[in-house]
Amino acid sequence: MLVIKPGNSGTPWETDVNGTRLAVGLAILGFAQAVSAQPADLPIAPARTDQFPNGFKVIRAKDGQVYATKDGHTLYGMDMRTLIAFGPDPALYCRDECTKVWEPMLAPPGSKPNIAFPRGFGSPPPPAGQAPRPAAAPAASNSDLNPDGLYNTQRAPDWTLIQGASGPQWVYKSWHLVFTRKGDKPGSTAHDGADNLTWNTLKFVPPVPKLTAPQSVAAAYRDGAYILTHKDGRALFTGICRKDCTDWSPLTAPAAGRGLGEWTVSRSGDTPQWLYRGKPVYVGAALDTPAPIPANGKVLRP
Amino acid sequence: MISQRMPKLLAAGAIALGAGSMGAAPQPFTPQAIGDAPARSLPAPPADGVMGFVVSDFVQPIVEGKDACPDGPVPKLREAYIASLPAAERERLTRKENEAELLRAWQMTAFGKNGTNICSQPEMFDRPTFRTVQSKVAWGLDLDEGNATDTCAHDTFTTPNGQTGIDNQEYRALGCKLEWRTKDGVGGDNQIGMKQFHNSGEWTQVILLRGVDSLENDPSVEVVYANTPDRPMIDAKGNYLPGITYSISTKPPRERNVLKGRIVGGVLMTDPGDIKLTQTWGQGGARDIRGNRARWDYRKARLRLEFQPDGSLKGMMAGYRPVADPIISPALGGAGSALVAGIDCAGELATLRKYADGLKDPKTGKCNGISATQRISAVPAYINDINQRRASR
Amino acid sequence: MRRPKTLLALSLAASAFAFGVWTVSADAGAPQKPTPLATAPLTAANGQIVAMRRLSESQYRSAITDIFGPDITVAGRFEPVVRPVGELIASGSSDAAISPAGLEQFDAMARVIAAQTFNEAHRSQFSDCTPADASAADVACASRILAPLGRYLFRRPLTTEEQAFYVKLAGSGAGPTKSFYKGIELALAAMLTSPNFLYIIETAEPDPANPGELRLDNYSRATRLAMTLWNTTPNDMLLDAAAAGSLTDQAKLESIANRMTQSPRMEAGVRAFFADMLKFEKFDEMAKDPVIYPYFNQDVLKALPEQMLRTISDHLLTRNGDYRDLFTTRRTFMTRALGGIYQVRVPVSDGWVPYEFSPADDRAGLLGQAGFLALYSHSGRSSPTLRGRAIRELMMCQPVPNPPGNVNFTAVQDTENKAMPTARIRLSAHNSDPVCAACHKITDPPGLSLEKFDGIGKYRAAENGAQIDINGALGSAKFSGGAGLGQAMNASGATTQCVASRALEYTTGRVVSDEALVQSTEKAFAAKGYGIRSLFFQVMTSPQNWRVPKSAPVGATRVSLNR
Amino acid sequence: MAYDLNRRTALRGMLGGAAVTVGVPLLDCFLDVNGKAMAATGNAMPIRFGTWFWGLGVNPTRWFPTKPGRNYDLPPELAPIAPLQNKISVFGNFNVPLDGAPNLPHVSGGAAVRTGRALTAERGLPGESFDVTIGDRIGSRSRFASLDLSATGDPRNSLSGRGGGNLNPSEISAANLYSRIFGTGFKDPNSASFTPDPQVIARRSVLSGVTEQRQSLERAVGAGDKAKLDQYFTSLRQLENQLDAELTKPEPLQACMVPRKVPGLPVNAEIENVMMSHELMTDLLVMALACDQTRVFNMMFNNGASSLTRIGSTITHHQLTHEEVLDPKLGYQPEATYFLTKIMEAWLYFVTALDKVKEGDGTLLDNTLVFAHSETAFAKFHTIDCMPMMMAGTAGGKIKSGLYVDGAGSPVSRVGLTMMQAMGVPMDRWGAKSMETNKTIGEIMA
Repeated sequence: MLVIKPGNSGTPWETDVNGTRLAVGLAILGFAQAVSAQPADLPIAPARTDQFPNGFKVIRAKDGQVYATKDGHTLYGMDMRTLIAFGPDPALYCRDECTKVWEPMLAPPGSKPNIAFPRGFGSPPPPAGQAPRPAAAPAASNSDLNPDGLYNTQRAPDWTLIQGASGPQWVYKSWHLVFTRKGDKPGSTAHDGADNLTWNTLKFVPPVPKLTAPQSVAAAYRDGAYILTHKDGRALFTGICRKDCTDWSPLTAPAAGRGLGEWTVSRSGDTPQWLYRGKPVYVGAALDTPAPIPANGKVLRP
Repeated sequence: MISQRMPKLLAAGAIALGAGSMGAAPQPFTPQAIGDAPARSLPAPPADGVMGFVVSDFVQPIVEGKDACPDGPVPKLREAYIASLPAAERERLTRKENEAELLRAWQMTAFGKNGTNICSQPEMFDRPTFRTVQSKVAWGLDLDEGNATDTCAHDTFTTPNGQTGIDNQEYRALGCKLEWRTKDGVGGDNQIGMKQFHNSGEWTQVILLRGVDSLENDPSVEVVYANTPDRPMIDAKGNYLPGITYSISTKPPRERNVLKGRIVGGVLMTDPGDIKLTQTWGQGGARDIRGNRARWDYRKARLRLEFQPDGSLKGMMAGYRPVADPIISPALGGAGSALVAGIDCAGELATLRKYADGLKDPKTGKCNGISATQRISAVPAYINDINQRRASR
Repeated sequence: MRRPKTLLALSLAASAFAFGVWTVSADAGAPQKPTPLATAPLTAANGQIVAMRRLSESQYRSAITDIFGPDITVAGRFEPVVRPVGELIASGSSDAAISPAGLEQFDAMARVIAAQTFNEAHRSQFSDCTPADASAADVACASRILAPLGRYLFRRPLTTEEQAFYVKLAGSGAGPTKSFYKGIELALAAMLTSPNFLYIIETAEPDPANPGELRLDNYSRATRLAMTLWNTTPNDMLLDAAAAGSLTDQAKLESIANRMTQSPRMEAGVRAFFADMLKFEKFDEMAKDPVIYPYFNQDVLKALPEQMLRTISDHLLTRNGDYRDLFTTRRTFMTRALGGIYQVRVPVSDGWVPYEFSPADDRAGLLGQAGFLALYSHSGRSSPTLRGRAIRELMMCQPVPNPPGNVNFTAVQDTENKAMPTARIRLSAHNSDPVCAACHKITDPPGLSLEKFDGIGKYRAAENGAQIDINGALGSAKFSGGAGLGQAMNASGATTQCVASRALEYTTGRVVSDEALVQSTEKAFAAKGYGIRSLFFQVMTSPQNWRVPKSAPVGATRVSLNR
Repeated sequence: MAYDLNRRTALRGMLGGAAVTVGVPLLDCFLDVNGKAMAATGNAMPIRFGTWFWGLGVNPTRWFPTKPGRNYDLPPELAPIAPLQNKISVFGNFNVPLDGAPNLPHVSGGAAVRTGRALTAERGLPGESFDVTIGDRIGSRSRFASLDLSATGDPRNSLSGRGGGNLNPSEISAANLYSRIFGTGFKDPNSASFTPDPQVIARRSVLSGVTEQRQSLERAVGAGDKAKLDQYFTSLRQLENQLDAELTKPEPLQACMVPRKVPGLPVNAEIENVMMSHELMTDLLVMALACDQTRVFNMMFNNGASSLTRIGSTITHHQLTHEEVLDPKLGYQPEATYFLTKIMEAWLYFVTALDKVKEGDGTLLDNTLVFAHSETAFAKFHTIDCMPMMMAGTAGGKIKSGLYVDGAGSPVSRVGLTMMQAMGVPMDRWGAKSMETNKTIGEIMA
């Protein structure tokens, strides 16, 4: 049968094929949004905690850290959002042919599913006399659980359990049904992105560190570790500038400030400036520019 | 951006559905828009032979008129259900007091066994094919030049300005949908909707020409057809302003088609090749939050673009689309597409299959592609190609 | 014409309101009788008030940012300081009062700032003590928190009485609200609404060099240096120098002025100075007809003044350029939005990139930039007269009288009239009236050379299909086009003398009437190759400028027209 | 009441004398600052603010006026407001530039109008909605911080909140609304005892402290700066007046009376029903305002993707806007447009109800600012580049009404900024990215 691969081509459904907007209402839109808490082809978000199920570990693969089984087989997530067209419940997609190459990571015996793939207009209209469902307003729910007692995909913890084709199975970040690739060598990530982003290695991004720092400071994950940045995405760095220091603009501190954790205020310069662990902090260019910090600048790490 | 385009857009929209059109609404589809270049003097190309354009119009062209769909438009699910009923039952159900029952009844036709529905799983539903375009006139190009081996049997069209052997089966299959043309045979919602969509800046395409020595005749021109994340600048009437800079996208969805072409008599035609354009949603960087990509995927495709005295381009793109592409969007919408928009995805897919005329699978002998055409207009712009961007200070 | 300022002894202690406050019992019951603090003696503890200058909006903002950090937001509407005709806003600030509407806003802003500063997220940063009981007053802790804040906000240490007063306020606030920090918040808000913060209060002391005369004292100098050169409140370096009396020591003053004029923070000062000199407040009410000028939009409007300021600071500071070349340089900066106006390729989608016009563009210096050309045009058409007048008044300090009330402008305004397709033709018709001609021959000749740039500064080859004659003149100089005008401006001594006199006015908050002073300042300016840093160094270090004039100046600086 | 009158009068006397020396021009300021309401008595009438939302926009060519200023033209779909045109302003050509975010149908538009920001993947609101910001300023001490109502029976239908996922839920039943306002806990403002806000007492004591130093200062300053100090203290005095007003037992509210209980209604989205429960809720809200139980409100007539239907019909307003083909002759969708006509009738009812209540020398409407808006311009295509918006009332003389304002494509956030400033929120710029603005709408600022 034809399996339409949204990852390959397809539009958010509330347009018709020519891009003419034909909305079907918030019930569906809510669904569309839920499904897209994060785009299928954007990187996996940082882990909520560094806790994860027994039997899994984190290994270093060629492009960053990934989750793996105890014996080092890389975990793959089957992105259910790319399989909507398969049927009402993409969690059941991997059967027969699929299971020949993909090994589902089943939950420990006796455990119950606590999440399900969100359904939009999944069912026929209500019987006579019953009012049609009201279109859901934005922010329909502020709770972690849906009325059905299952996790709200927007607010679920990192690791949940879903009813898969072979029984209760691990899901990472609400969308990625967890498998390993049969016959793969430990540490291999050969099938990352297979079938138009349906199969992706589960990249491990450590939880965002808790900072005691000025309000203007944030943390960003770069090359396998967190660095300190300006809230607006510009790089922070330290070092000593000998000449043409135009790119060395100080991270300004409140003159009346008393410092904060490892951060102190220096008033010796023209501008009150933050010191981090005693070193003067400067603001560079945006992280995604070719040279965010000057050659002799040093990045700051939490 | 200062712009009063809205009221005009809709004013024009309304008019477009009645008589001609103006302002931001689709231009009335006159032959000279994409017909043969009439003799006229064209400006000399810039010394460096590089010319940039931003695409201001990108939509399936229709030839207006009632003769195309003499039996009227393709019925929506509701109408189709009513039509399927015996006269007496039809009379009963369409009475006001039975409206609720009718609604439930036709909506049931959108659902199948164990939660399947007509748009998410069109394959699992057996629906009649659509009414198709009956007239012999359509816009498009002769893609197979009559003698290709990898096509399937199909009729051809003639353009309003007399070009024959036109392959445009998508138009034949879907040209009677209400989104394509109204009951009265004039441009349907697509014409307005697509323009509005592009004007909103959500999806902007650019065309970059290199090695242009003459706008009249040039045996070899490089054509880059790509996406840009930059929003168009538009005047109070909804027209794109010339002389604005656009940078070709460096991050996904990055689509950059490089084609070879030649100019003959003021008309640029590219050699057959694949053209892929990923449709983006929302303006600026954080696009397409739904996690699904819409890609306009044209195989063996050609651009036919005419240089206009005012420096703009008018023309079209034609090629073979994978046969299921046109219903991807409602398919993703699932039941909602059927219930609210009344779209019969299964019938649509069946129709597309029936009229598929290209991309023949040598093994099965089945055609998996359908010939299709987009109308294109573009205005002069400065285009930064991917290697031409410099860091901002 | 301003009243002469009589100098009266005034204790800043007094101006700081050391007095009794109401004590309100915690149960919000009836207030008891006030318990007055010792009122301060009316001695000239900190010298004598010789000027009170309203803090400008940008000075207020940068002061708050410097003192409390960039994440404390200043949200409010500032009562504008009125610009006296032909003068700088800086002069207006010496006369600016605060209306009820204005104070209501300052009060609201103060409360918003104070609330942020002592909210959960920030309070630890601004207090190095914790109250014995967070729900009650704590005199010791309050003093430790408020004293340093007072020093920054009033730009001098608090007097004992002031400190006692604000600590007392904190206490009387903590009572009814049952919160130590609410009390501190109220005290801080009171400081922020005090005249000592909202006004730059310049005080003077006897001038040993000129017996019987006065000179600004150290803290007033610290503030003037900071506000003029960096457009912000004095930092610790300056406050310490003032405490040490270094700012009345010529040698030390010069080394500090030198450090400050060389600092990157000088850019803020130079931007504020030119924004005032070039009347950038007019950009706030600039409007263009979107049908006539489709390329004009909000992004463009935002970018126009910024492009001029970037050109100015790049040329005068980054490149240490000659001020006169500001009228000829083809270097500037672009954004994608501006690319439409100039019809040029811009290599980036966001932000600014350096750009250099080609000679063929005929865009020379500031006068060739869309910001100037659009600001001095009407909403639907260009105006050689407005442009010429701005050149005369802003760049050359040559005031042009307003037109008489009863003039008939139809000839100039009717751009539809086929018989008179260009502005030049319309103006000559209009100038058949000798009354008009008198002024127009001062303004129009320079303005007409820019006629190839329309009402938003976009190039046009023709007007109403007619050729545009861009010959122009400035005094005796005859030329063609923007480049020619730039050359003539560059050669006219009036521009450098004008900027020198403006620098003096900007610094002192008074129009400088003393021609000799302007001359000598310009000489020093010239000697240093017309570098802006050296101009302000000169202004800041010449003892004459620290002396308090015996009487107020008269009228605006005049520079003869036929230079 | 917690205040020492003699002391205050004494203080007044002294300052009254001083104020005269300041000169005439300043006296004008007294009135301007506080608006008409306060000028009458020294004691301000409460100023209220509220929103009135409707879903699915309009047929722009048949709704927006073309003639800016007073006595604007009334196209067919706007015609219902004719009776109160002089008290209603209409806003056209205000754009919602979404740079950086997709146009989420029926969601992005409304959220942008309320927050000046573009909605991203999160649900709810991208920032604090201005009705909440205004509530913090004017509604903090009334019994209800705000009353949020939904006439279509969907409690989740709301555009009011602090941002993020949380929205203030709406009251959906007129009967419940009655007991919430007039049931237990209702304090008749005309009988209830009055306790002033401790924070205001504290601020008042700061000001009086400052003021006491006036004379010693005036003695010490030279003539040139004396004028400035005079005005400074006159201004300070104004602030004191306002605080005094807040510390004084308010004038009795003549219009306030407890209404009769309301019947229970079926809660559903049938237009006939919705009209009825909207009228009931409106009447109760009007009394809640007249009795100063709240000073902020949000009325949602229908929801963004409107689930309105007609009795005996199950197809929704929203479905119609998409399914019903534009009638080429009419140029609009007749069926869908039926609902818009009802919506405009409901809006007129709402404004009229406020205007019927006499208050001070005007009406309740005069002391209120009601902002009405939708979430799309033209629903069929989800256009949001010309949001339909209206304002009724003058907020006690701070806003001019009865105008058509053409925004010329400038960002919609200008409207929110203007209203927040009119309601006394200290704010000079508002919104994010292309919607960040510091330009208020001068035409309507009194």
